Amino acid sequence: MLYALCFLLFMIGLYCAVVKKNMVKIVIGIMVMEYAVNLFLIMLGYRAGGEAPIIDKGHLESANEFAKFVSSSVDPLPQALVLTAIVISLGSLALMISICIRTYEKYGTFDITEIRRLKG
Amino acid sequence: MAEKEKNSNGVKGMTVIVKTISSWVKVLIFLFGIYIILFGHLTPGGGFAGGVIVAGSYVLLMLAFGREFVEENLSLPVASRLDCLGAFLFALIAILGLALGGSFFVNFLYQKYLPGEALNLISAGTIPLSNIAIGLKVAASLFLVIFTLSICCKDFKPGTPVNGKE
Amino acid sequence: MSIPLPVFIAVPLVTAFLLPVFSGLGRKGKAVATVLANLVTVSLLVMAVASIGQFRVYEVGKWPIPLGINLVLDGLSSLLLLAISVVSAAAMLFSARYMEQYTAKAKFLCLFLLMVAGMNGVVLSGDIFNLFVFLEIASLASYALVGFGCEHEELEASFKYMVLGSIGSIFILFAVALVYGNTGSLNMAYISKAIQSSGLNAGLSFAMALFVVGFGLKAALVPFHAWLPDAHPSAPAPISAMLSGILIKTLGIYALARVVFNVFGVSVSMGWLLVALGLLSMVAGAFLAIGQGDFKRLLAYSSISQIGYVVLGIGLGGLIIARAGNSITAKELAWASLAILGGLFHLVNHAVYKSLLFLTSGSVQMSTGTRQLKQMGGLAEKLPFTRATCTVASASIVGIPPFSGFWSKLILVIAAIQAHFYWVAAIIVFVSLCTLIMYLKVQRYVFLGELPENLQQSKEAKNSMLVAMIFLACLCVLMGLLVLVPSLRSHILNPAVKVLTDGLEYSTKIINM
Amino acid sequence: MAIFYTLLLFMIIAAIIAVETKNLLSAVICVGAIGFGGSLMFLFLRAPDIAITQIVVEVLGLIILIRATISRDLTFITGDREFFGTVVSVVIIFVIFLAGVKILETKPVEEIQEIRKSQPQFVTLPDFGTAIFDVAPEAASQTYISQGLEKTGAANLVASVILDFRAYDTLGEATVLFTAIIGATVILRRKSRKLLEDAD
Repeated sequence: MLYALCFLLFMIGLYCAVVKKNMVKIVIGIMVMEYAVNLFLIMLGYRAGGEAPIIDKGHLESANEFAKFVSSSVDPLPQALVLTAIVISLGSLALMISICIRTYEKYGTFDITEIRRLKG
Repeated sequence: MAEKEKNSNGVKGMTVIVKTISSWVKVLIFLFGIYIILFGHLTPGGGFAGGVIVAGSYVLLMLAFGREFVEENLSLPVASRLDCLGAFLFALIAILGLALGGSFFVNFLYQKYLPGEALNLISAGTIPLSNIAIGLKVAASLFLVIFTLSICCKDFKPGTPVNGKE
Repeated sequence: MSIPLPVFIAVPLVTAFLLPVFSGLGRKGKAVATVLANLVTVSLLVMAVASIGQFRVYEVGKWPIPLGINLVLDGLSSLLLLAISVVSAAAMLFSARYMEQYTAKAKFLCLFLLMVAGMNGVVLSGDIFNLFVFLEIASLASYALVGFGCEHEELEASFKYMVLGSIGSIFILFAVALVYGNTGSLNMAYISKAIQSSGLNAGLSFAMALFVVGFGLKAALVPFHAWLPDAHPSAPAPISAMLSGILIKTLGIYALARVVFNVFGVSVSMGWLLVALGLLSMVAGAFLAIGQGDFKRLLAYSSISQIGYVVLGIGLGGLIIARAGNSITAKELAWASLAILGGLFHLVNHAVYKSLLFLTSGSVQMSTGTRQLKQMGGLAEKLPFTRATCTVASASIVGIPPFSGFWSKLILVIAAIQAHFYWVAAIIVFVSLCTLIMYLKVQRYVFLGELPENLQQSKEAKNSMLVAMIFLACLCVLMGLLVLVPSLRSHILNPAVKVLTDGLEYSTKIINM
Repeated sequence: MAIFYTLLLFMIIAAIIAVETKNLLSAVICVGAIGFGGSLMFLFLRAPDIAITQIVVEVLGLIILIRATISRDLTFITGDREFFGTVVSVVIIFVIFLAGVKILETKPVEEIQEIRKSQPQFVTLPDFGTAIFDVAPEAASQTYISQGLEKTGAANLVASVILDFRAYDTLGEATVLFTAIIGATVILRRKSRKLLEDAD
């Protein structure tokens, strides 16, 4: 059920990016989609009652402790992927916003229905 | 929010209280960012988070004192060079792996020269070095983008929108 | 001679990291940057030629898969690498002079090299998340390059392209997440192995659909093509050449073919879907192109139409293989190979002649200052070299016998007829006729007719631009040899075709390396 | 478990407000709310690295977004959308959502293992709270957890994955950021064209 809610978040973002006519709204829609995907990836790696995948002194004291860590640590791979994805989304956000600002300067509006020089 | 608005409309900086506090906090944020970068291989965080925090300390200064003040400390060309330097250092670590370890991105320090001791600051070979390079890169580039955006916003005069159908 | 595979990515990347430093150094710095960037593209071309016909797997950081990331160079990758490096070398040479009309040249060169590095990364990657990352590099660089002129149209086109491109990227990322959630692996060979032993479930099928939409958006196949006719004309000419010539193929077609054929395995419905998308793109692109009055927009629509041929060829091959299933006969395999050969050969041909056409359009635009066909005319005597190269490229794209386009279309028609898809063959011929009409229109309006008063001072393009155009024109004439000479075909095209016809054997080959 | 539902519902409500509000500034602030909700969620999902990164990236992202919306005279959206197009998109998106709910349904790990024992096949995602590598024995993550420290020397396993096992991805990611920043400075530059005569 949590996955489905996460998918709902994704769909809200998609709706916003496809339907809305305001450039900033479209950017917001894309950001919401990115949050949803990131959240989905992290949720895939979660283990109920798990620990963060960071080893500290306590875990290395005995083989038993370490085995307990191995059996309860959450999956580090999706976390690494999400770290990458977050930075990518930050980069594309910066680029997208700079395009928006320049377009606003040229046209004086954020409304894409008024920005129609190019015929689809 | 209102204060920020004032700033981006071209008023130089904020009130004295904000300025004093942010000049103190700035140092703390900066040091915290450095800590996050350096201990990225032992505790949560790492190059990205730390780099963004370091960039954040400069952004705070920019919001509180105005753009010109920050520009005296860290000018745009310098930030751009630092950005390139960080990216280049990270690529260099990869290439050193090829040269010294036999494959791209081999952790040659850990495997050959400096194994270090687990859970110590000096451990994990090239991982802390990569963290530093990425931290430098991320801090410089985010500072750069926010700075460029603020210049653009300032030059723009809201009263005179250029209409598309001129 | 074996070059470590990451060099293909590291060389342009490191150069790109260093280039912005030159932007503050005045005219001399700009000259050095230009020379450096050209050296990089030429050396990439040399390396790509040197690595033809090899099959290599490179484990980054010496971590065995699935722990680490691997780079794979097989027939398909080296074909694409060759195409990328040819087009980028020509476009880079062209931009040395052409980009003088814009500011911030060092940053342009930097973005150009980043785009090349991203495409090389996509082509060589053997890991699905890594493919996504490098796809993002190439896409982000292209968004910025489309808006490079910073005028009204450029910005609007760039925004449209960026929104659709980002949605495509997020779809791909979501599909990667679903694949990871179901198979627990990110390495393409391991995913493929898992799918072979365990089949598909609903989640993986949905991931497949997301991949098709995402890569379809990047490739501008017809229902997803809205951004292309704006983005490609708005970019500076060398970038239009890169985008139309190679970017949509690498990020769209290559990635789609790799995922469909080598990872998920092609099914009958997927084959039909690809055939349908291909036919739709061909017909719609051709009809829309005929009506255009803008030189570069016409070329852009024509790109959609030509991409359709490639997808059609690949899809037809996949359809034949999937329909036959395990009991595939030698005859059917030969048909499928022929169809895929046609598609891939058309991909390479189109890369060369469409980039040449965009370069000539840039040369025309530079000397006349307009892109409207109606405002030009009689440029044949003013721009003799541009005219000659444009004619060669048009003859190629239309499919006049000795030129390259003829051979790929012929192969596609033969394959369709052999496999009893007569109506497909008919559509291919029909679209070729439409293509003929649109390029006759280009010749008529641009080069023939009367020279308008205001274009009396038009000047021919200068040195480096000419060299680039003539280089590509020579390739257009000679490309036919790729299929006609058996030894060339068995070294360059056949290994690429074999990668796709072998399908899921990709995984066993890589895991057993 | 309840905490996840609460946070996710909070994020969804914030997203709906961000999508539907007419005031751009409140929309941007709602995006901030989604981001901070997400960051808390990451913390509870035992991903402190991501939580830290998300929260700092969120702050900077918000500053960038506010830069774009503030000091613009048009922070309110005027004009209505086409009604028909909206309804069609809502219907399409709702259908995809229903399909997605079906696709994302889960089963307990034991049940999946039981099914896979008789015949190797993919069933569904394992239930929330169980990792993929419990079902897929070949997954790399098991090795990352049990041998990551020994193989790379980094106690933070996420760091060992992003900077050693999958460092090549991170190079790509740093390059994406680099590309985006160069692209942004290119888009925002003052003067884009010059007369050709200057160049000769």
